[in-house]
Amino acid sequence: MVPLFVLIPFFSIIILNLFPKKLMQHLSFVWLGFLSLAQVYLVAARPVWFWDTKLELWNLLFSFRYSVDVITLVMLLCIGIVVFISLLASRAMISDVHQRVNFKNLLLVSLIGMNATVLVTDVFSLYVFIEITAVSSYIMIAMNKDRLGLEGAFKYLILSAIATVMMLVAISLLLLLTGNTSFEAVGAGLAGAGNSLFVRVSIGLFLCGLFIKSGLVPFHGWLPDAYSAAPAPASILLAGIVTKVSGVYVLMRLAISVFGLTPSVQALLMFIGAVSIIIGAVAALTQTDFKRMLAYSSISQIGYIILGVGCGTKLALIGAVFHLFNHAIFKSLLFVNAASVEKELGTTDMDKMGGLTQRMPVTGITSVIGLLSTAGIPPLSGFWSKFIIIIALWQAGNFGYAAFALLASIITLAYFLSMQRKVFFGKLRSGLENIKESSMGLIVSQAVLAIITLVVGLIFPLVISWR
Amino acid sequence: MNLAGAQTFWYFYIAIMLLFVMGAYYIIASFNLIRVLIGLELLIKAVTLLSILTGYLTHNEGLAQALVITLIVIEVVIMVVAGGIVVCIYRNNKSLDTRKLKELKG
Amino acid sequence: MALNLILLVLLLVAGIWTVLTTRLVRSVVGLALVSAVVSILIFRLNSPLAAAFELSVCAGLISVIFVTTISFTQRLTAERLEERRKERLGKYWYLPVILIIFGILLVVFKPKLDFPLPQVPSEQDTRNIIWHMRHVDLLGQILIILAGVFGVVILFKEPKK
Amino acid sequence: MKPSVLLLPILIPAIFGALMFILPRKARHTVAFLVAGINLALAIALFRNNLIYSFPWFAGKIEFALRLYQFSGFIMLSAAFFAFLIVIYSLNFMKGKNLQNQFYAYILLCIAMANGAVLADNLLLLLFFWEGLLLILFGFIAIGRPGAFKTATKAFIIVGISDLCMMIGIALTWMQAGTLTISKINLALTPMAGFAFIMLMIGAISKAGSMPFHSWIPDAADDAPLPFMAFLPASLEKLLGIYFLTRISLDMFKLAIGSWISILLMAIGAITIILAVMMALVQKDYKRLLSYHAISQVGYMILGIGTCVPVGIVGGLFHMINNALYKSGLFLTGGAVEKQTGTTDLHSLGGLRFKMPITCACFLITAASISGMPPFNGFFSKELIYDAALSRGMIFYLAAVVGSFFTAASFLKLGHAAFFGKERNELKAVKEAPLSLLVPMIVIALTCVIFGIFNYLPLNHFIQPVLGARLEGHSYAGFHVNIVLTLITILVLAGAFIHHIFMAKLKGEGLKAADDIRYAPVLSQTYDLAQKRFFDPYEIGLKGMNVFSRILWAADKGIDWVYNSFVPGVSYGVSKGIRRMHTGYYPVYISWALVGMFAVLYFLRK
Repeated sequence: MVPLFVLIPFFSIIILNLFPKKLMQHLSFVWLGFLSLAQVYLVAARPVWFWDTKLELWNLLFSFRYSVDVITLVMLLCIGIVVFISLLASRAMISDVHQRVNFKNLLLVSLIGMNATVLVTDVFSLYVFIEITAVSSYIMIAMNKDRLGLEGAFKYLILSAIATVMMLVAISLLLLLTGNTSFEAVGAGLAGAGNSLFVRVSIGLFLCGLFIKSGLVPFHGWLPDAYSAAPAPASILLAGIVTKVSGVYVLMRLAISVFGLTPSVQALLMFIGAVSIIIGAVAALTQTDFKRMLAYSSISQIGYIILGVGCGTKLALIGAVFHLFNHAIFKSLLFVNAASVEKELGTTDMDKMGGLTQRMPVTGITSVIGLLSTAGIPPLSGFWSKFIIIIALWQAGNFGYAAFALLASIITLAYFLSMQRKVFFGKLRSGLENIKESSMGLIVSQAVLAIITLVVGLIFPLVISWR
Repeated sequence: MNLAGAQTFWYFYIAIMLLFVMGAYYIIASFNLIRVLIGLELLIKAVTLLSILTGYLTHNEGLAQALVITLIVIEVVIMVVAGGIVVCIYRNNKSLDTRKLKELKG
Repeated sequence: MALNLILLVLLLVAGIWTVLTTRLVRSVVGLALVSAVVSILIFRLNSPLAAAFELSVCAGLISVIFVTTISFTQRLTAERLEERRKERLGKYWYLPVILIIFGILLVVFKPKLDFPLPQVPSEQDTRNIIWHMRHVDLLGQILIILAGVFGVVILFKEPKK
Repeated sequence: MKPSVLLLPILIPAIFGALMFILPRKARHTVAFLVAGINLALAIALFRNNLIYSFPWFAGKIEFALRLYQFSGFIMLSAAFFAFLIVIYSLNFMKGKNLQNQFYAYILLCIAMANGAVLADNLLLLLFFWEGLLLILFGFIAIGRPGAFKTATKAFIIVGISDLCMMIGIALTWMQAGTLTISKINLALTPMAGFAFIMLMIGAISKAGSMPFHSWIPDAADDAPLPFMAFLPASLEKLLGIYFLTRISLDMFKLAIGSWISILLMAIGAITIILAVMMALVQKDYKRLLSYHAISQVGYMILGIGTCVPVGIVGGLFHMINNALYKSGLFLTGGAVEKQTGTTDLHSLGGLRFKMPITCACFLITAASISGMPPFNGFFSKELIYDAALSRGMIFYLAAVVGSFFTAASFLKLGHAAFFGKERNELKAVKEAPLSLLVPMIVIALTCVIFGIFNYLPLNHFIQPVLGARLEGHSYAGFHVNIVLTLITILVLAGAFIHHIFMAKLKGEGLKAADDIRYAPVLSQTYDLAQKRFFDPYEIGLKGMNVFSRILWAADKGIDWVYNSFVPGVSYGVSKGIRRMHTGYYPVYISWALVGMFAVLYFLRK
């Protein structure tokens, strides 16, 4: 029944839009909440009746070839969690009825796009669903039609279109080399094709497209702009999961099970990862905008994941997937923090903040948890995944990269500390005396994410051996 | 690849590559948002042609056409959304100048 | 083959015209021309269905989209246009040079095409492939059209004053 | 006994600790009390058993291994003992305070994590519990008074960084030994192994609170709830830190007398003793003063273990348990004073000996213990350490003795200021502390006496079996320590006492309030003292040391500065440069991407 992850949301878009808007906004809130939580439940508990039953009727009508492994499961879990959080945030942050309805429609499209992206086993279908996710993200970013949002959306659109062109060229070349687009056929064809120019060009172009999609240096130009200009719920979704699915996940999937990790690809991935880690971390140091800083830190964290993928040993891949999960959780947490600050203060400029913990205790405390987890302070979840990646790098003999990753996490700590001091600690800035803790939806989502970070950190062995 | 195939591929290859260069140049060099989108279209045209060409060379036209049809649908939607964003930008800025899109930086 | 060559040259000329022309509308016409030439080429490459699609959707629909977008925005005045023309001359004369250099480079570094072509599946009817083998893409098409509809609803709506 | 019983001391407190967040308000005290009691009973039942429990874990690659033997049983028992006392104490102390549920939850979780860390026979497992403790530490401090959050973050970061070092150490050890099972690791001291040892040692001594990882402890003394201080920095963390230090230096690495690591450990110990005690001397707050002693006493243990001779190790371990006793006892008296008077500022305390006689008596016993006065327990452990230090070098012995002198001096000052001296008007209404505060103090004070007079009890049953064959049949129980050293110690203590009496008299005349005993030089007093030649050299020396300890204070701040702002400072310029490159003009970004594309294609050319 796995195709239901895609099909049920698909039909619910059509059905929900038949209702009048006033009713639809509430109905779709409940329904989307149910869908995302059901997804989390189905992945976390993995009931046999769901995963092992085949939909015979559907297969006649509608064949859907899919594959499920640990990475897919982790991604489905993240998608469920982040969509739910984004939904809660949208309830709190968007007040206009039309906008609410529009956002929920887009959220559903995005959910389907991401679920399908992680399930399909065909290079071209991968492109199709990446594009669906991306289109819904463009619209979400531009939704408020304010100047910055439009600018961010346009930049994202252009860079991302160039990325898809690169990927399409690569797909065409793969078609030329292997005659088909399914994972097995492409993988087998590439293994047989040896190491000709076109093989390398197609792999290289596909990787470049995915580098743009996942925002690695030097392909990252759009990312800080899009993240910081997006409306809060959209930025949670975008930073939390969209770029991870459409960039990092696909990269992992292709690199591991289709292209195969050749030494040169490994070296490339590790190098790009390391460059992203350091550039992202250093650029984040002097940011004055809350969301922009988080965006740069996102670049740096994705660098860690790619570094792990590039290392390629089993342990490193475990670490990379685990870090992907953690990153989805704590980056969404931080963007929810940003959203609640933005909602109360009306700005994300950190120079205008100070001492907010006194007024917004939940936001302050959860942000500390998120930040420390990002910086990899034990025993929070982010620490373990970074630790595993570093250990794996060390074991594989990449001592330089291991030391480098360790050093960069100190810089991460540094910029987050300086941000903490600016925003949450210290004396309350004058003019902020009337600030209150933000609304219930945001508080709940912050608390949920912070608890996940804590609990996963504490019981990480169980998490690691989960399959 | 046989000789005739290689010959065909070679001519198309040069044309497609030059089309890529044109599109990329147009996107980077022009100061008008709509022109940027036209440049994007040129790139996608080149890709479309490339896909069909590979299908033709491997006698796999069926699959290539299927892919290209999907690709065209997606292309249209992207252009519609991009057009919408450009119109909104025009309403905001009263201009289509790309140089005014520098608000977000640093 | 000769016809193909002529069409390819025509394609490049149309492309260059699209890039270099001053008026926005002409540029859109140039794009439509490129599309038309591409669809003829596709037709000649044994892909009639895709050619029909390309001709109707790209040369037709996309031109309409561009024209609509242009009509939403204001045209430039005649003097500004003249200014622009000078500006553009300074900017765009590089393009032919770049194209020539790039073409020479491509000819010099000609890739070896000696790799074997793959065995392909026997099913070659496009309609069969779309309707029976690529359901997922079909789903994707419907979905992205839905997304496009939402995009139009959200983005093209006149802002309330 | 089934080996799986070893899971109980971890699971029971952990489960109830987690439940504590949701239990009804009234049930909390009872549950906490019961669980601490059960844990103590378990620890007693498990003590002296040898059990190993393990199953594959971590995708089958690493063993989840727990090992109970003499040493871990001993540490577990002591931890359970202190936890039980602290819970009894908190029943009353925390009454009416906010966030009680979190407080009890943290205590129970702390017990669980400590038991896990002690029992773990696998380095990664140990690390896991170690980090769990760190998290609880954070939570514990954060629930203190408003503003404690900042201190909590400071503690979290400092300990976190040292744990990072420990992690590197574990990775290195793993690489060299090829296993993570602690009881199977046995490494010779190559330079690489030495580096691994130092990394692990940093983790251990920072948990114990040694310099230079100490600076959060005094801050926590100000901010955190008091039972926390008596529980974590005073007893539990010392037990764990020294436990781990002993494990790595005795079992995992072959530490020989005269190896450079031994010298390093002794040096760290000696420096910690001296510097921390001198900082303690200038403190003016009950809890803060104690917290610096909590740092200083670690020095003795590290010094003792660092000597690598059996007598030193026995002394170090004995000192560990003694310190846990009297330091938590002292903090508890501090808590009683705080509870009854509402302050711990020594300026506003005085003459409490009639108002709070039992507290005062407990204070006197524990203070005498920490100062090393015979026949209390501190005396014996210090004597053993002196003995060992003397055999390794005069300088270490001197450091230990000087530290002892200052310890005595500062406790005389503290006692005088808080319990003796003139009674203050504001404190007229003060009453003796309630029973549940007194019971733990009395138990601890009595244990101090028993461990002193009948010192063969802890030595024969707890400590000497840990070293086993290493002792070569010696026993250090009883009074047979070096007579000369004993005499010197007594002389030093007497000197401190005489000096204190003299000073108090002197200043009592000069100032109206007898409680204002400050060695900190106020100028007029320095002039007064300068007339009496007898004190001159000493006062000058003290003043000099005062300046020195103020410099240390500044250095302390300097460490903070490095932690907080040095790294951002260096990277600032680069960061600005990178920001300037992001012009916001998207063709620039496209160009980057295209250049990147060509670079990637070039990179993959082979």
